Amino acid sequence: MSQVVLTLRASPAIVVDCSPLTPDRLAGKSAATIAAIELQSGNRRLPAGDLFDITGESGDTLVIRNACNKLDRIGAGMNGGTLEVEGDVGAFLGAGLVSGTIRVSGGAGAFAATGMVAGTLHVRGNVGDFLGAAIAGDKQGMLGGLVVVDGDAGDRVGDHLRRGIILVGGNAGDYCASRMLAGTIAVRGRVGALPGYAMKRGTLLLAGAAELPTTFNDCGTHELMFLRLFARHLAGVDAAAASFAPHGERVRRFVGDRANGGLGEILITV
Amino acid sequence: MANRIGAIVDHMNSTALSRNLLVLQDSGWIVTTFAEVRSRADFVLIVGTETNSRFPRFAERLIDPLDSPFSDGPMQRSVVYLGARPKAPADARVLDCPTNKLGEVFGALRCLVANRPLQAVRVAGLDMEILNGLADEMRKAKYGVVAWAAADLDQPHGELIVQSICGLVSDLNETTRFAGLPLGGNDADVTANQVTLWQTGLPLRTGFGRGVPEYDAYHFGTDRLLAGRNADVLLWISAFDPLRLPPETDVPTIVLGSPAMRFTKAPAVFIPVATPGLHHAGHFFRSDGVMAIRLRKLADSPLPSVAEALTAIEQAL
Amino acid sequence: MLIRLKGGRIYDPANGANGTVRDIYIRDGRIVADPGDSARPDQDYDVSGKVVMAGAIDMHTHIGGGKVNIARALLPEDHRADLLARTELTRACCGHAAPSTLATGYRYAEMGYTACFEPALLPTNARQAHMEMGDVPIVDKGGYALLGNDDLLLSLMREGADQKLINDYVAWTLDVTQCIGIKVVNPGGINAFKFNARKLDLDETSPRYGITPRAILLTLAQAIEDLGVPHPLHVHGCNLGVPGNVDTTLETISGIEGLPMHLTHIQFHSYGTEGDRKFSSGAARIAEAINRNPNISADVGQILFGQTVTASGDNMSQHRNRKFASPNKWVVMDIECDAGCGVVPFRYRDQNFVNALQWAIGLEIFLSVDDPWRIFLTTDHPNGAPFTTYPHLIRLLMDKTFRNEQLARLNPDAAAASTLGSITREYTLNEMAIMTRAGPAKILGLADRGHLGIGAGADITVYTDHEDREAMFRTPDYVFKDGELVAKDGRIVKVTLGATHVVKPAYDRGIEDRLRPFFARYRSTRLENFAIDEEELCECGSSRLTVHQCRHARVA
Amino acid sequence: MIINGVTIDETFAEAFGMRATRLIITAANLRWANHAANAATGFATSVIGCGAEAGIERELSPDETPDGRPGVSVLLFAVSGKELAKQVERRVGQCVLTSPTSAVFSGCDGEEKIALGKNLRYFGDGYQISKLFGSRRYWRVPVMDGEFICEETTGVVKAVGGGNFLVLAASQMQALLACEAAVEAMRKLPGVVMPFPGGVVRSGSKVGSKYKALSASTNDAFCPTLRGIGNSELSPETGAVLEIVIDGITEADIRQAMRVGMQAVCAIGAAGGIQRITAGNYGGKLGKYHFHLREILA
Repeated sequence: MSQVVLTLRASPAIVVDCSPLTPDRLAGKSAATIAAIELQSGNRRLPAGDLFDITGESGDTLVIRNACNKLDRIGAGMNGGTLEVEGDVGAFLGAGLVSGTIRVSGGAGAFAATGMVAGTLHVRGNVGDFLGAAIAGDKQGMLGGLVVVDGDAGDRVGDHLRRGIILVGGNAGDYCASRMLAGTIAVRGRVGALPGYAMKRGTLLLAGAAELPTTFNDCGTHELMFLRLFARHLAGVDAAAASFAPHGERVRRFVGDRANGGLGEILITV
Repeated sequence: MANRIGAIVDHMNSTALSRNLLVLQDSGWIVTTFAEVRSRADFVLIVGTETNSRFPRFAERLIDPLDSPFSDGPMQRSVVYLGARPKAPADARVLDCPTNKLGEVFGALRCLVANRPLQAVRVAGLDMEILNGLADEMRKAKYGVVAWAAADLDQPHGELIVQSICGLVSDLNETTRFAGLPLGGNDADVTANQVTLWQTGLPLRTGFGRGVPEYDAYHFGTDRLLAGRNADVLLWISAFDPLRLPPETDVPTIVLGSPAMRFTKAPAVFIPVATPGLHHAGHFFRSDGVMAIRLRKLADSPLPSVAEALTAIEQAL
Repeated sequence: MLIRLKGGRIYDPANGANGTVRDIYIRDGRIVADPGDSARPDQDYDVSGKVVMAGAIDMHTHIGGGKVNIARALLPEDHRADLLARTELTRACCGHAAPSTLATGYRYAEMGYTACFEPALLPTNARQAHMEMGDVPIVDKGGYALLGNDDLLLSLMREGADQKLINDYVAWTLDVTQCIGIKVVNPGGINAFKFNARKLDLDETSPRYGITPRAILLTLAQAIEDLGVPHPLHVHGCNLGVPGNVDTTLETISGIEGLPMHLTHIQFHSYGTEGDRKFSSGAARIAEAINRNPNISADVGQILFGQTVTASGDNMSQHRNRKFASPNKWVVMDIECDAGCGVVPFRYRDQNFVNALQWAIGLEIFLSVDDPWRIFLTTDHPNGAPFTTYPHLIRLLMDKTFRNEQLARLNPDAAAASTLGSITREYTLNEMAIMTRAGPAKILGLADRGHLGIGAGADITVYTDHEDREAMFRTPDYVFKDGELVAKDGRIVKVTLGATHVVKPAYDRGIEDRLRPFFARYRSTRLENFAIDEEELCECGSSRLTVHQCRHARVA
Repeated sequence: MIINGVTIDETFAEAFGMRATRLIITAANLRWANHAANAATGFATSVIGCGAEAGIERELSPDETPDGRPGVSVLLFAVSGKELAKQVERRVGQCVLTSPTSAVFSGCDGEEKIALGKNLRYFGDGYQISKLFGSRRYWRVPVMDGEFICEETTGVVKAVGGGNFLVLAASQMQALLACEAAVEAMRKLPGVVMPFPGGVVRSGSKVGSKYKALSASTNDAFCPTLRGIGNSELSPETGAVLEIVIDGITEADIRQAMRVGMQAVCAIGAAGGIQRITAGNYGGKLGKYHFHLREILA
């Protein structure tokens, strides 16, 4: 399988918008053509060739090596193919991802998977705040697809989440699932303060006890069969975060946020 | 000038300001202005701890006077303070609760107002019965007001508290009239936001690096830009208040400021400027974002205004 | 400098030119007589075969002031999707539903518009409105001050103040807010909403004051008449958007007792309750009433499909409309014992029965009012649609085939419920020049605008006569503002500042003694800080103040 | 053709195009899955009077069901996708949603989709919850024993209805025993159901009737008690005739089921009183599918 490999030479001074560099957008382009693509960095535009060594042959896989947290918008709007990143990345990883798979060996900044429509995003390290959340003004965050984070996630995971699945293998920060509209978030580690704040609908699945807002009501402990469907759906996902099923279908169900009449659920495995 | 050089525009207070702005952008709100509060409000809930010290004339001008064009005798006005040991008059009704629990308190009030049963018996240390009484009072108010200063809700994601306040206000308007009153306007923060909005279509934290306006409420905050070293120059403007010094940073800093500024670390460039409303005319938006006040020139100054200084810089570019 | 536009076909209804071929001469920003063969033009534009009209005038467009800025704040997602890049001449900004002031000026000028009137200028918020309008480049501006829900006027009426006193208050308001007309929005209703009323019919008495909307309208219309303000009272009536409000509107027309009155965005006030869905067109009855009552004029407030935002002083109606907010976010404000405001984003959908019928109702009104001098082309920007849709709307009015094609795409029940398909009228270029130039200038009392006669300001738009009227009106060949070429082929070539148009009826300054105590006690600003003078207006970006004559100034 | 003393007529079964779906009904145990499935496929013998023809295809082990519980797969057939949708919604709503511990899933991908939980969800009165896993949407409807889980839609496929053969035997019991054996064998096969009670039908019908209101009436040519009158197809030794009707997803499914069924009948053979196997048709003019008995058994 042919692939293009972009190796970052040195960390840029100001964040660089890497959204033009996706496998679908680079399809059929020569190394010279790719090198000439201009990338926005602050108020300047830099040719990709100034930042990256470009090798390989255009195919449906793009590899970015030696990446760092100054590379923003990696895989943003990508539609098809596989994007492998070795290293850390900056903000807006996989924003608006339409289809395809993005894998990052390191961590990612804020607003990863915002506006993501479908596809798979897998981050081995930690991610910043607002994973799968909406940017200011948007009423809906992530719209679909699967996000897996092996490490920790920051605050406001899935704020305004509209659809899709977010799995966090480590801990999640404060206000996890805030203002969530639908979809499913599962956190294997701990969550910070006030999970589910202003939640409307959707499911937040937690492996352990959490300090819930007082505006969630306890609906008791139940065996919920849909969790089996969930586990089976995740059967092929290669991540600890995906193995929620062994915790079983027996959960304590809290419903809220009643403050805004929400019927979201926080399920805590027992 | 930002348009010309591709800079990002932010305000020193915009972390606080954005607590309101993010709510406006997400759900909107029902709000009112000073004269309505003074003349109409029969119930006022003041949220936060520092309202009276931040806005010393707030109570004196708006809360204390009980004459109203709409009542034939003195008005009845209930005033309740809510927050972490709020600085309130000695005889005031005070509900003490930590700032980080305010969102839950408003959440519980929303449940009570809408008759949605809650299991909790205490919220943020407040008995549900007290909150129930408060909710009842709010429902019975003819024109209720909740006032808050975003600067007081100083914690990460403070906008979620503001959103709860606004949600409660909106619920109450199903049956009676109620309004929020956001307090702010210091250091021309509201003014800067208004002008940025109307000229570009987007609020503060808008950048021009791409040749088009680009708004990023999160990454374009000054602190974050400096911490991530994603800016190579900081231009700090503070013509009103000599105490508002630029943040300590090793990013080269240019200051357009009051000549009274005293720096611990000298900026790369310091251009003393005149004070609006003292040395030259200008405009200033009051807290509610409706009333713009004309600032008049009262005295001469040899110093340039900020606008003159910026124009000169731009022409020299 | 002498400029000649050579050989154009002139559509200048105010001066009786209907496609007449002649040259136009411009000197020092004004249209001048043919200087004779000896004069050599410094600039010569060959516009032979092209259509030449005065610059267009939008007499009702929300381009500045608090509610527009709230709309901007509310919709970053809408603005992000319509970005205008920086050029050598123009600045980076955003357009669409609530465009920035800069984008507003650029885009109006590019479409051949040279004057815009902000119809809802809250006296309390006048300073902001003028600051914003000052930042709308190129085009001239003016505003209508809102009265009729302010506690001051209602108090005066309740006390039985005589008309003379009220006239002074109205004239004072025009003076200190630097406006050209008076508008009333949901008379008494916005005020009643503050007392928790949710509707106020024409003959319902308001809480606290016990005054009816009918009385407020009559009082203000009489004031306008007595003061000789050219623009009739600009009325946004009761029950906006409520099915059945056609009856209220007809009552409003007869209730004004022959005084001049301009009914704004009348489309939103022309709804019946017939049919299965209890929503029907009242357009025919409205058009008939306008045709029969020469004291009445109207602008339409056409809706066009897509995302927009509704911004209105009518917070009573807007609070009701919050349920239709799309996206679901909205702002309602009570303002300073003066007025209110409500901002609700809206997406009009062509497959939605009500929206589709609203579209048809607007067009039915346009096409059923006989006198183009009394009906005006507006979308009530941005309430019915952004002003950038005007060329499309013009094509709908001038091209029956195109109109019927569009009609066929709508919700079929709505199309069936409308008579639009049977209307064969097509507006002519001359009628379009009346509706968008000569008519607005006449009804606003702008003596030197909206026409191409000798002495007129040289606001001129030159179009290529194109069968596709949308293409024609979207991209004029040349746009001149005060004699300067500001846009060419739909691109800005020069950025200028526009003037502010006002009227200054005479009044007794003694009124201030009456108002001062109310300001001091109940308002949060002193009377002295309320007034805006010419110097301040120019600081805000206006090129100059243009004072228009009142018909007959009654000296105090 | 004679097999083990049984004459196979030179004739064919005539079958029709139908629309079908497969549902997987699961429950806490097989017993309750069967209760729900039996009820949902009950009163579904003929589209003429029931709107649908349906039956249990087979039982499923836990590792064959989406939720890992025991279940059964059922097939439902109707004359059109629209009618099928109506029947599925009504039957699942009344018989599966109501049945303790049940859940129901699509067992059929077809491009055309009909509602399964899409409208039934409203039983949840606003408390229903949607879950989208991959491309499948499930509804969780709160009910008194927990949650009823129901997939949003199920696929519709083109199918074949009305495969059949008739067993002619010396006595009623001999005919019945042979048919029981045939049905037992046929039920092991995928893709088919025998929609009549026990899989066997005694009221074979012909088109038309002397009564104008009726479009079909008893198949007098195969009624042993009418042997002496008119045009009987029965020889004097034949004491009873029973029919097995088969609906299947594909033509091949029906062919295979008929083969297995007829072979089971033939295995009993003349020794068991079986005389003849024939099939019902309308002269080949009405149905698109013809199953020639001898070809099938060749």
